[in-house]
Amino acid sequence: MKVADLPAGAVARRLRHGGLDLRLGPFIARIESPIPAVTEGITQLWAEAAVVERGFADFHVRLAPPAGLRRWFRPQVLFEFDGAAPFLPLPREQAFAFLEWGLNWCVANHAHQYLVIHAAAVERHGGVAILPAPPGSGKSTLCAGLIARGWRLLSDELTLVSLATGKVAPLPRPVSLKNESIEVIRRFAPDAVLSAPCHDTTKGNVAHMRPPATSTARDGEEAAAAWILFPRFRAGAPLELGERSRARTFMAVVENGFNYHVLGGDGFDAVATLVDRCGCFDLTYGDLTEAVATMDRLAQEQQ
Amino acid sequence: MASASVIHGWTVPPGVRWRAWEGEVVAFHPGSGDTHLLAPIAGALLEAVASGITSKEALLRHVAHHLDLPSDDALAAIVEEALATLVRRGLLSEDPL
Amino acid sequence: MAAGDHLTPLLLQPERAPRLTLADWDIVVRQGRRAALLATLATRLDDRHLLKTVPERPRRHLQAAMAIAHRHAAAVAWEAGEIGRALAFGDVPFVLLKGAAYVAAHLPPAAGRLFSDIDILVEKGRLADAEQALLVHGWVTTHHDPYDQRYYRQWMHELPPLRHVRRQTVLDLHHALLPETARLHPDPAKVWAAAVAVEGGAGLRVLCPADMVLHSATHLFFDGELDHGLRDLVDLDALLRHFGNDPAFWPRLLDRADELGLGRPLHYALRYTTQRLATPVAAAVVRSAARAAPTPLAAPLMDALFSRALAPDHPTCATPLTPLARFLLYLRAHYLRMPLHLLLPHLLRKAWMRRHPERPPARPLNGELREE
Amino acid sequence: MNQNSPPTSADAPTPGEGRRSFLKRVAATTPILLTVAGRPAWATTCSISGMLSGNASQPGAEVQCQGLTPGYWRNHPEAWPTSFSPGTCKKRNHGGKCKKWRNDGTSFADGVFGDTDYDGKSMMRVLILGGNDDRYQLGAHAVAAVLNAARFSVQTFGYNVSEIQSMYALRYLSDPEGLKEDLQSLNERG
Repeated sequence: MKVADLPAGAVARRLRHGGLDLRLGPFIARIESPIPAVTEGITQLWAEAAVVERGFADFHVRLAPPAGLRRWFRPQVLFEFDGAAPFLPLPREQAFAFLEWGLNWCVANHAHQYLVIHAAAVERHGGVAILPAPPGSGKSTLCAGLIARGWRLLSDELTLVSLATGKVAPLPRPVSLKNESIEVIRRFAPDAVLSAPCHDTTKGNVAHMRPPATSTARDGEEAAAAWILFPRFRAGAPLELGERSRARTFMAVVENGFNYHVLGGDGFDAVATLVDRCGCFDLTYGDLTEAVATMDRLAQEQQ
Repeated sequence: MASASVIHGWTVPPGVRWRAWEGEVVAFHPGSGDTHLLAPIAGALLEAVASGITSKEALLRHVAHHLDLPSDDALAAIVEEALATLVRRGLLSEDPL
Repeated sequence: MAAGDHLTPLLLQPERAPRLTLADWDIVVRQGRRAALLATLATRLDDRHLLKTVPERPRRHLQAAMAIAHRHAAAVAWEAGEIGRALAFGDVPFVLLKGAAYVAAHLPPAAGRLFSDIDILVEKGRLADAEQALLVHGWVTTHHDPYDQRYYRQWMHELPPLRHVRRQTVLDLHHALLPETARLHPDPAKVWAAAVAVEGGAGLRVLCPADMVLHSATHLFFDGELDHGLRDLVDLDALLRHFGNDPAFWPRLLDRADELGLGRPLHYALRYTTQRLATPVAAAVVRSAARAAPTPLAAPLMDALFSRALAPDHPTCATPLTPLARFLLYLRAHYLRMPLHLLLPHLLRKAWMRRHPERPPARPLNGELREE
Repeated sequence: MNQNSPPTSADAPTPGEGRRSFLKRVAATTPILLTVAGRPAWATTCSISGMLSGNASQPGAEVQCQGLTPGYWRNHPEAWPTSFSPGTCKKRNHGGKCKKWRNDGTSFADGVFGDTDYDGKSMMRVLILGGNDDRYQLGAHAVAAVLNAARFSVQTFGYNVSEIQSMYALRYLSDPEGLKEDLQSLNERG
């Protein structure tokens, strides 16, 4: 059963009482929250996520108003992981985004069966492109553009490289888009489902794009990495695809590793194997259509 | 100091991982958790020690040959410094022969 | 699902693991994580080849916890070397305490243990040298508030924690096992004199076996705030099982407790490890240590408090009285550290600062503490 | 592992480059080009949340530690604490920024430590040094750390000026790389 299959009101009811158990890629999260924005986000953006029977949950999370007087004049939300609050509260409007970030934190801190990289991962013709990049590099825009043109979304934020298989495990979740990117994607892919932009004091406007149903339906299917590609958006820049040294790619992946430092030698070997099997590139782009076309060509050549 | 007269050899301590691509070497130390990208001479030295070359003279000869450089005092000084750095980072250990 | 401590029975009898349901694991994993004992449990299951009987989903968490513990051990060993290098600069000898000592000396509690800091002991007369040498090597204080600095320096047995600027690791620098104002004050010089070098440990030193046990007991029952009470009890259990293999250890332990005035913590240690973790201790030893037991009036109360506080600090184990028990033990720990006339103003200030972290109390709450 | 990989462009002299100049180039680089520091798994750090592109921050993390980089102090001579002088300007660019400094500011020897390689150079000149003359960027980071210690309170920077000076004096010979990394960590906080 999917979230979309639950009768009206059931999502809110379960979130309020006892929790909603959802399977998100390889993980099961038990989510509790009395906050309507959380219900709304889950109903709209996680419509395709599988609702599972109560059993073992990997992460027990709760989004709730913190205790205290503030709740009356400046409503806030607290993210709890199994009853403990690892973060300071945020303004209530950011409740759903907080759920996304909080779950990312859960994965990065506990899922050490994977090398967890701060990167987007998309797949075409069986080959996965890993796009590690700092915020502002246009990684999410490129990722959204690619999945709007038929690439499968594995993840926008956390690339999971299985230590057991060496393959990338999918964790398809909404793609977060900021400021101008929201308009860029609306124009590029008018059919994409985007949440209403919410204003966030530190980052400007943020909207989430729903992952394609086909990506969510295949969220149990690992795929082999084929490229590590560092995107960089520069307004007006001509497209440039340059090869990158493997050793320096290695260092950059390490730098973007969330749990590399936990995995020790296994982490080193996992990154080395990944770099061995991948084409390593820098991609500078000023136009999304061009960038997507270049990626399509890479995927064609690989086939 | 008396230690100056002691002849040392080098080995790669257990747990240290390293890889080379097109002559560029990356290395990991399990204690510090640090991951390094080595400069060419340091990289060549780590690879050489790992392949069983242990004395300073042999290492100098190896680096000179490997990088096609004259085996002179200038190179010796660079090699010496690179060895000291690798030891300080725990990527090599200094053992009395 | 019945509430209660699911973790301790499994730590005691890992062979029960194959009988657990997914719903049981849902609780065990959380309790284990909260008690900082998930990797310890995983190690015990692994030692008995039982890990593979655990269903895949919870098993991943057990394995992840082991991965973390492995890294902790490697990092702590390295950090101990860095501390040694820094202190060698100032020629300051030091002794590793608690977890770092277990790792350095390859003692059983090291298996699966997690760390949040490293504790070391130096002689009080060398404290300033140690601080200077560490500062030069990048360890900076974490408590910049002058009140905190004064409080630690005047009353505590350790400096405010130091954090390394680059590696972000935390170091607790002790000059005694307990504060000088504490009810119990084992002579640091005696403890220092009995410390031993670690075999093959590159000059690292740790407390002698009896002192190691007594320090662990003292920390748990007379100093700690018990958030990891069960973990500390599991440490004690592992130490006692290990050192206790040598029959000569037990009389030495009892004598040493007398000598250092640590009979009461030893009594608690033996009482609760045997009761809760079935630690094999001869009845005569338990009886002998019990001479230092609290009065018959106080004993049942202490049992009631500790039985709650020594369960994992997780909602699934909490009884209605657990918060009260933890609070009373928190007060007790502070009360044992310093006399009431010093303690009350300090606790008031702490409570105030928790509510108003940005605003120290406008007026001193008590003049006494502000004296230099 | 490919122990016997043949020498390639990365570690051989480039065509037309003499052995001497290659050696010089190699000598100007440090043995380690780049390090990703291990974050000990038990260290208290909140970087994980920062990297997760969320706004969430962890409670009790980081006091408001602060430091300014060598680049900052190079470009903001007006911000130097009064006890140290950047010196006077010899040549300005069009924007009025100083391009070349006279060697008449507080000397490195006076401001940081007396017995070093930077003999005679002013603190500002050491900040500007690069490559072969300040290989680990140790001098630049030492100058920045001294200026930071003078500018910020001990509560904020963690060190006062004399502590930075003794940190430098005690370690610049035995552990230049480690010293530079510690100073760099101090200067790059905030």
